[in-house]
Amino acid sequence: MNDKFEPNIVAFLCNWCSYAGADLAGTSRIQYPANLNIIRVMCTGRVNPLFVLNAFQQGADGVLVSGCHPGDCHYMEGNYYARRRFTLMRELLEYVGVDPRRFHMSWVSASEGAKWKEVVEEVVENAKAVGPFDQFRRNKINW
Amino acid sequence: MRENGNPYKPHVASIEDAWYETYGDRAIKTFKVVFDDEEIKESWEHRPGQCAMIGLPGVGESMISISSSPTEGKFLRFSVMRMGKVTQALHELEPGDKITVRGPYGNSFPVDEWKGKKIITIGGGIGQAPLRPIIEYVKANRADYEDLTIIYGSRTSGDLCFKGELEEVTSTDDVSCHLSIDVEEENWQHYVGFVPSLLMEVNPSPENAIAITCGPPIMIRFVLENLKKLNFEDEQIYTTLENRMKCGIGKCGRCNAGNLYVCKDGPVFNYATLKQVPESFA
Amino acid sequence: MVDLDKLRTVAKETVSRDDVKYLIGWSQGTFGYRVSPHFVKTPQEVDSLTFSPLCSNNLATYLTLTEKLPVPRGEEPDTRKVALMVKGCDSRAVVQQLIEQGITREQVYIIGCPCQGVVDLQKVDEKLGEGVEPAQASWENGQISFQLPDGKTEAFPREDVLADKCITCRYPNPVLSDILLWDEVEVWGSDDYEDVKELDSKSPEEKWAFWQDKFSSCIRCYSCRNVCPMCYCEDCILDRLNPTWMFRSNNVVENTAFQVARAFHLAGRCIECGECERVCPVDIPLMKINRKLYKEVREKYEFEPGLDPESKPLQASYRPDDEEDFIL
Amino acid sequence: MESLKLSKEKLGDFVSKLTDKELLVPQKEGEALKFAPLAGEDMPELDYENTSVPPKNAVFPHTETMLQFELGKMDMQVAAGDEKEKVLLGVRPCDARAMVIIDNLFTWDVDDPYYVDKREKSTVVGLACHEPCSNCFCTSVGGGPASTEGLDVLLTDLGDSYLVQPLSEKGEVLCQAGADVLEKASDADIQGAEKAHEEAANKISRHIDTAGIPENLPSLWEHELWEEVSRSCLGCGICTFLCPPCHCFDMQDEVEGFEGRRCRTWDSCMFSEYTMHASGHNPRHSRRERTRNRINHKYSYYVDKFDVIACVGCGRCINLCPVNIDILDILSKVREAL
Amino acid sequence: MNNKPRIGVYVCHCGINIAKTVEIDPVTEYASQLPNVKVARNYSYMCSDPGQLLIREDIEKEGLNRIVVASCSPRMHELTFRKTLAEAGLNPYFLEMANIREQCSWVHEDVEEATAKARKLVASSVAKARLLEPLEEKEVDVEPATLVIGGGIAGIQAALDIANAGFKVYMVEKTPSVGGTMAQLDKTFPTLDCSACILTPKMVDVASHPNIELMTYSQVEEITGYVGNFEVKVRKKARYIDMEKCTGCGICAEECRLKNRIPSEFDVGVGKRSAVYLPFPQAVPAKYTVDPERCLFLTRGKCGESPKCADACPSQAFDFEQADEMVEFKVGAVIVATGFDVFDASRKPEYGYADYDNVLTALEMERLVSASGPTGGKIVLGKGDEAYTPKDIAFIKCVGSRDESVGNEYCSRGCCMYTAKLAHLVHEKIPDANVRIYYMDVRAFGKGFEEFYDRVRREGVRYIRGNPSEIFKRGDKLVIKVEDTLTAKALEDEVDLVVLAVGLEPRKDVREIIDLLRLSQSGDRFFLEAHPKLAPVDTATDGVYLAGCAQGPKDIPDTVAQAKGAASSALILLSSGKVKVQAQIAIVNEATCRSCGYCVEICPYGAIEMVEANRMGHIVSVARVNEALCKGCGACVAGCFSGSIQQKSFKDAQILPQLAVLGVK
Ligand SMILES: Cc1cc2nc3c(=O)[nH]c(=O)nc-3n(C[C@H](O)[C@H](O)[C@H](O)COP(=O)(O)OP(=O)(O)OC[C@H]3O[C@@H](n4cnc5c(N)ncnc54)[C@H](O)[C@@H]3O)c2cc1C
Ligand SMILES: Cc1cc2nc3c(=O)[nH]c(=O)nc-3n(C[C@H](O)[C@H](O)[C@H](O)COP(=O)(O)OP(=O)(O)OC[C@H]3O[C@@H](n4cnc5c(N)ncnc54)[C@H](O)[C@@H]3O)c2cc1C
Ligand code: SF4
Ligand code: SF4
Ligand code: SF4
Ligand code: SF4
Ligand code: SF4
Ligand code: SF4
Repeated sequence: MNDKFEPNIVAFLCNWCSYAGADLAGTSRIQYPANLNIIRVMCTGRVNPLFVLNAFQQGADGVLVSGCHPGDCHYMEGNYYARRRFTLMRELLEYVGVDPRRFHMSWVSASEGAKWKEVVEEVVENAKAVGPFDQFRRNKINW
Repeated sequence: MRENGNPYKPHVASIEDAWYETYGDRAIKTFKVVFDDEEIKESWEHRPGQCAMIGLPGVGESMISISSSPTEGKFLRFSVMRMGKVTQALHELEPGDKITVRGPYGNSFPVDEWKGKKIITIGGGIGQAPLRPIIEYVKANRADYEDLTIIYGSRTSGDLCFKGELEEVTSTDDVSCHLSIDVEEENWQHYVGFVPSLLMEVNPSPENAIAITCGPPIMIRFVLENLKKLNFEDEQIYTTLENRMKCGIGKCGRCNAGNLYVCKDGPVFNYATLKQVPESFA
Repeated sequence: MVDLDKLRTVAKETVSRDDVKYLIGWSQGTFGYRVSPHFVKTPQEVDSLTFSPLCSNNLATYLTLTEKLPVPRGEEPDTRKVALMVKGCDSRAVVQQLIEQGITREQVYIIGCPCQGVVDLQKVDEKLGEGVEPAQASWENGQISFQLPDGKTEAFPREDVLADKCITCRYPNPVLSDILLWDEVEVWGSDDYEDVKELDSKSPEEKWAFWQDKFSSCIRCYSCRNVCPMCYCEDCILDRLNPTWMFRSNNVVENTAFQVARAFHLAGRCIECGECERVCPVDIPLMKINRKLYKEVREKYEFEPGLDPESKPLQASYRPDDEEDFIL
Repeated sequence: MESLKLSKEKLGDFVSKLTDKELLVPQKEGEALKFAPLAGEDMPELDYENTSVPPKNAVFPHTETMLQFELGKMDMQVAAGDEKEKVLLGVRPCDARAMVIIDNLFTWDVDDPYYVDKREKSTVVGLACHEPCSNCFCTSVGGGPASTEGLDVLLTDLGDSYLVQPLSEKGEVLCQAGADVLEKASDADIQGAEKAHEEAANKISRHIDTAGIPENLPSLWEHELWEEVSRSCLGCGICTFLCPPCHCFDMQDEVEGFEGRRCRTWDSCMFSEYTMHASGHNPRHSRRERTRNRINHKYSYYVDKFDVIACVGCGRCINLCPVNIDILDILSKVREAL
Repeated sequence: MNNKPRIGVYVCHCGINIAKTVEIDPVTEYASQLPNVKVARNYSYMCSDPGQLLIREDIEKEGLNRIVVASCSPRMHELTFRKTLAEAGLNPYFLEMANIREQCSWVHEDVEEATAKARKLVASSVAKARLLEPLEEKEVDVEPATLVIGGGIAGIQAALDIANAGFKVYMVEKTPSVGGTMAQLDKTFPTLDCSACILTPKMVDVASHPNIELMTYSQVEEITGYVGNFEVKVRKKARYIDMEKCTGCGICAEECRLKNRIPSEFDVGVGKRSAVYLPFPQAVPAKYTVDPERCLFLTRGKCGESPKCADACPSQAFDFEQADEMVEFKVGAVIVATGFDVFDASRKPEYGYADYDNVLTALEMERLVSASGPTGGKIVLGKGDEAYTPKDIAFIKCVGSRDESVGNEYCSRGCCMYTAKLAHLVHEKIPDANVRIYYMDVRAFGKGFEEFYDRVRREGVRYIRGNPSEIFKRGDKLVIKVEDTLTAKALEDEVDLVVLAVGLEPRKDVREIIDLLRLSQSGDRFFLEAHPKLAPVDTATDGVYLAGCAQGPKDIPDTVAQAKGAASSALILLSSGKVKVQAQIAIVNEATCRSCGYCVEICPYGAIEMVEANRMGHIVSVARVNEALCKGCGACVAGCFSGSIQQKSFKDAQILPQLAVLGVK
């Protein structure tokens, strides 16, 4: 693959665990790749699986949804719903030929700054390995 | 082929002035706009009753009646009620901002034919917008016409469009203006009730008169009934239709009422014509 | 078995009831082996009702599709029951609608028609050609026999002409009904989702190519959506403008997004009636995508939609121990 | 103009002469037949019943960018048109007639530049029908299996060759380009073709007498037949999207990042949003009104405006309507009611 | 009104924290070019007073109506800047933050990359800011009263604390007396104080406290409303005795034709009672109750010539016509203290509880050793002549706890210690007894527990590690079949009495409470707390708190501690008098809602209900969000296929444009 390729990744983080975990990575000055564009939501339960489709259409090469570990959801159940929804969405995307390395979900708690780095690295590496996702990009359509 | 005279390509115009006519969920805001291109500004011609597609790139376009009369000057006025995507975006605009305009579209009121006649306008809510240019036109060519009677009503006094203007008009001698609101309000000097009943109250004589009505479909229906009670002939009654339209030039298909294309055969219709079309008041 | 006299008698009784608005069944179509949905309001109209291997239409759609015309002020809306003829698959649509409260049990009178499978008209066309004269078909001992316009009959083994969904059908008997018209039929089908597995085993590139080829021909007529008994949003987000999820533009990217989104919205809700695929004018194999999710839902969550009116919707429930092997 | 002949073997050679143009021929996509650009060395395959998607796509595509702009800027640029001219090969006479029918609308009063541009840049090579489909009724609405309206060239299958009849200037030009592979047609060829045309016309099995319908259709406005024939309608876009003379469209602004375009897309009078006013009021609020409008529009309003029925009898809406709503059935009910 | 967005973007240097890795000027410049941005500035410390002043001044001078601050994490300063906006007269929710410190400058070294990322984050915030809407921070009044359900020690403690703080308490107890399980105990571990001695005074307090309205023999029928404003309906069951008149003399019970014929609930069947009864001598209120299921007069309409009890009553308190009474009242908070049930030992048939009289549960044993129990505290088995004192006594622990086969994987947290306690009491009463305890583990985690366990062992109680597989009868004796897992020897132990240390289980009728209050259950089927660590007494339903064993098995000290926690939570609510309602909550577009009810199922807080709405003359059901209950998680939003329910500040229409910007390369 092209070494120069820097994937564009959209990450949806829940406010209470993963966003806080990413903040912790910051306060601990843990370094990780700069490919992520983070959108904060209150809970992974808020993340509509159709956002993933839309993100790809709008130019993302990969998407990450990250929230609290099961049982730790600030709203008790939000991440359980998210898990079900994204399990299905992921299966579906894979089935229509979207490489599974383009979509990830993770549980990162507020204390897991180090895990956040690992997650980011894995997501970025995966997206790099599959390359740009031009086929699903709107502005690549020849009008 | 595509470039020259492409009817879909709009002109750019600047908003010189903008103000709210009414407030609330479905506020009405009036814009006074002037074309940026001098040439267009000079060559643009429209007649009372015509409308234009105004829009914003990235949002879309809406068909809006030109609510100013050509006699008022080299500018256009649009009074826009906030309804959906486009009108909402338009409401955000302020003097200095720009919009796109294409048109003018549709037929117009046969103001020449009407010379020497009494003119009665009967409007409801935003329906006063297409009637305003006739009023202004008649006022500007006062000698050509007999009495001008304005009948206009809305739900509350806060929903009356062009209220200041209309209240001023009352004081001039040869124009009579009758305003109404649906339900009683404090400090309201005028009629209380629906427009069709106000019409009966005013009781205009059909003799040498032309009645023009515009407003919500249900109001139009009752106004027509009442005009008939007042012995107006079909030919003396005009109305405008506002079906949904996208292209404005008779291509996109949706605005038809029976075999009439509102964008080209209308929006102004004589009741005699309209009566033939069962779909028009559905 | 299929007893048209019984069907008509029951229909007659049903439409005569005061609490029934109308009955929806099937009748002979205008040409070839077509059948049309038939709305019966008076006992006189029951004679054209029929039930045969041609009755593919899932009439449950009409329970939610019926337009609610504005009720003039002062008048009461007609809230009487709609009587509905259902096959096994159709009944599951009704059940799923009940689960989702799209309708209530009081609103519908269900007339169950145990079914031996309906035909795929394309398969029939290939064998017999599409005729103009209205013609009929019936089940006969594991075969389906067609009455040709010239009076002759021709029969084929069931497997040759049945719709794919019927070959794998596991619920040929209505799962819920107020009255069953005849004895339940024996379940013949089983489903191992071979077609899904086969596609699933391909590489992402192959799958992408496969679907892009299919989706590119979608003309966005929304027939698949409109015919679907589970697609009953009055204002579908897939063509709503504000916010815009998908452009109206017809190109493979927007089409893909449309199809994936629709399939997702049907996960755990699609009852495999196959109507979407049947109606698609450009023959996109929509069931292949619906069945994928059906399979996943069945395997992962031991859930099948449209069976138990008391069950909770799949996407509105969870189990703390749901599978999560892909989560980092 | 002189009739010519093209041996089927040489069809490929003929096509290869047209490389400066984009060649659209019927092709299978999945199960669906539609006109699509011919790829590379592929041979055109003309042995088919009519395509399920009509060739109107080529002149009136489902989606077309009209204007382009940068977000935040006011001036809008007219989108560039196709560079290459097109040749549509194997168009059935009904579909070609349909183009003539929509020409009326798109050039009514003002020209629609996008349509006219595409229309002018395409040459339509028709193929006379030998085996009309079971639901064709072109002969009832002013067409026929060998109608030449809207065609630049008509091909008639003569077994191992085609009779090639240039019908317009564009057609002539096209034949000249392929002159090396074309032969002169004999009288026998021409007679054979005529006979085939006649036989085909006789094979059409569905008919409707349209006399009096255009004038009187609106008088059935409140007739119960509309309710009856529309009850099972799904309100989908099949019957209109696939109808060759249907031409309605929607216009939308689509923004991507900071770039935008105003484009038009097919719209259908059978969709409920089609006439919905912003206020929520809908003049055609149910499928009864919409079905009534569809039939009235085709068989009365259009006739009123342009003196031609906006239906070419191709039978697509009959074949493909998922719930067997059959325009001929509706028309025969209309007949009864008149 | 919808004003045109006029956005101010403020990029913070954060000293060098941001400025070192993110090039501030280009980012500011870029921001100023974005649609609708009127002002873009940067400053060394945006959160400082001068920084905030900058924003306030611009709001006034430039007429800004949306603010984007690109600085540190919103988790740090969102509230700070919201205040800034509010001070300048702008709705505080017109703020959007771009986190270019924690998630940008601190985690990236490459200046170019970090700057590019900062640009995108700012653009994304601007895209969202354009579409922000003003939100209202609503408050609702709190009814200064609390409902306590359950009159065990947990309920009693919570009620007293709240009442003492000066607030009204309604206590609803299902049985005729308060006291709960603790009243049944003899002594309590590890201190061995007498249960009745410490509990009874509290029971009396509850009954006499001017702020407490005690409703025994009652049940909650319906609770509607939401935090601060619950409407409660309670059914006071007919006792057939006029509470005013009854003096608790007990003559009626003596006269009852069924005297000593009915197993006593309080004595867990070990003792007997009449059809008119006082559950136990110290019962509060000390009023008698007629058991409607047993009383001959009530069940058959006839009891001899006339009911002897009624005839005997000196105060003529009987009223067989009495009907259930419904009471309605309003409270601001609810405490659920419904306690537990002991495990039904017959669900482990191998232990022969149902078959052999000399297999007892620990609770039965408590009654047996209790001085106020049926035997006056003597440990005797058998009746009349056959009565004997057991010598060989075995306890089996973890019956119904830590046992997957019965569906209880949890530890009941009390059995180890109460077994030790009972063993001790046995020793005390039968000094020559031979006591052994079969156990899996001994968990002596509490204060003084390990010491107590040691003491009991020193007293001669034998602990044998093993999980008995079977109990059967051999002659007069019971045989316990067990493998000693320490010595790996199979044993057959012959004993006179087996005591099963039954675990604690959720109440059989938990569902009723769940339905009343929309509570959830955790995996162990006890009520689910809002957060296992940080909100152990709260529930998903605001204003509803848990106390005691209702939330999970625990001993008395823990129960009391938690009851006090619940009381303090309720008091915080009551004394503030108002509750703030979340602003970023869900809202339904009733015009497009398709009645599917998914959101209702999904909402963890029961904040959504289906209501009827009129759609052009048709009655349809649509979702409606209770603003006081919604916590703003958005789970319902992503589950709504028709997009009809949206979360304010996180609407689809606000998030999608953020995606559009991120794709810009
Ligand atoms: C001749 C004429 C003159 C007029 N004069 C005036 C005037 O002077 N002043 C005035 O205020 N108005 C006037 N109108 C009405 C004005 O055109 C509409 O109110 C305006 O177009 C509404 O547009 P919008 O984008 O704001 O609403 P939209 O957002 O377009 O529409 C609002 C609603 O319509 C529906 N909708 C819109 N587009 C679609 C679509 N593509 N698909 C599905 N559903 C859709 C949606 O349900 C939406 O909720 C006139 C109309 C006509 C025809
Ligand atoms: C055999 C045994 C021995 C024990 N020994 C000790 C010991 O020595 N030391 C120690 O610290 N702990 C001991 N415990 C634990 C102790 O009993 C509990 O910690 C304590 O009783 C818990 O009190 P509670 O108020 O939560 O529940 P409970 O005592 O169960 O009280 C709950 C009350 O709520 C009422 N109620 C239930 N449902 C409803 C309803 N729907 N409506 C109205 N009212 C309702 C019940 O009738 C009951 O009065 C022992 C437990 C057992 C089983
Ligand atoms: S998606 Fe297709 S198969 Fe599934 S329920 Fe809808 S129409 Fe039937
Ligand atoms: S029916 Fe077929 S063509 Fe029509 S929208 Fe559905 S998939 Fe597309
Ligand atoms: S008539 Fe048939 S094809 Fe046309 S909209 Fe109705 S269902 Fe669709
Ligand atoms: S209306 Fe039907 S038959 Fe007529 S042209 Fe259109 S698709 Fe063909
Ligand atoms: S999920 Fe959406 S459509 Fe369904 S009830 Fe809730 S708001 Fe309405
Ligand atoms: S946002 Fe969360 S708490 Fe609020 S109604 Fe929706 S699911 Fe319930």
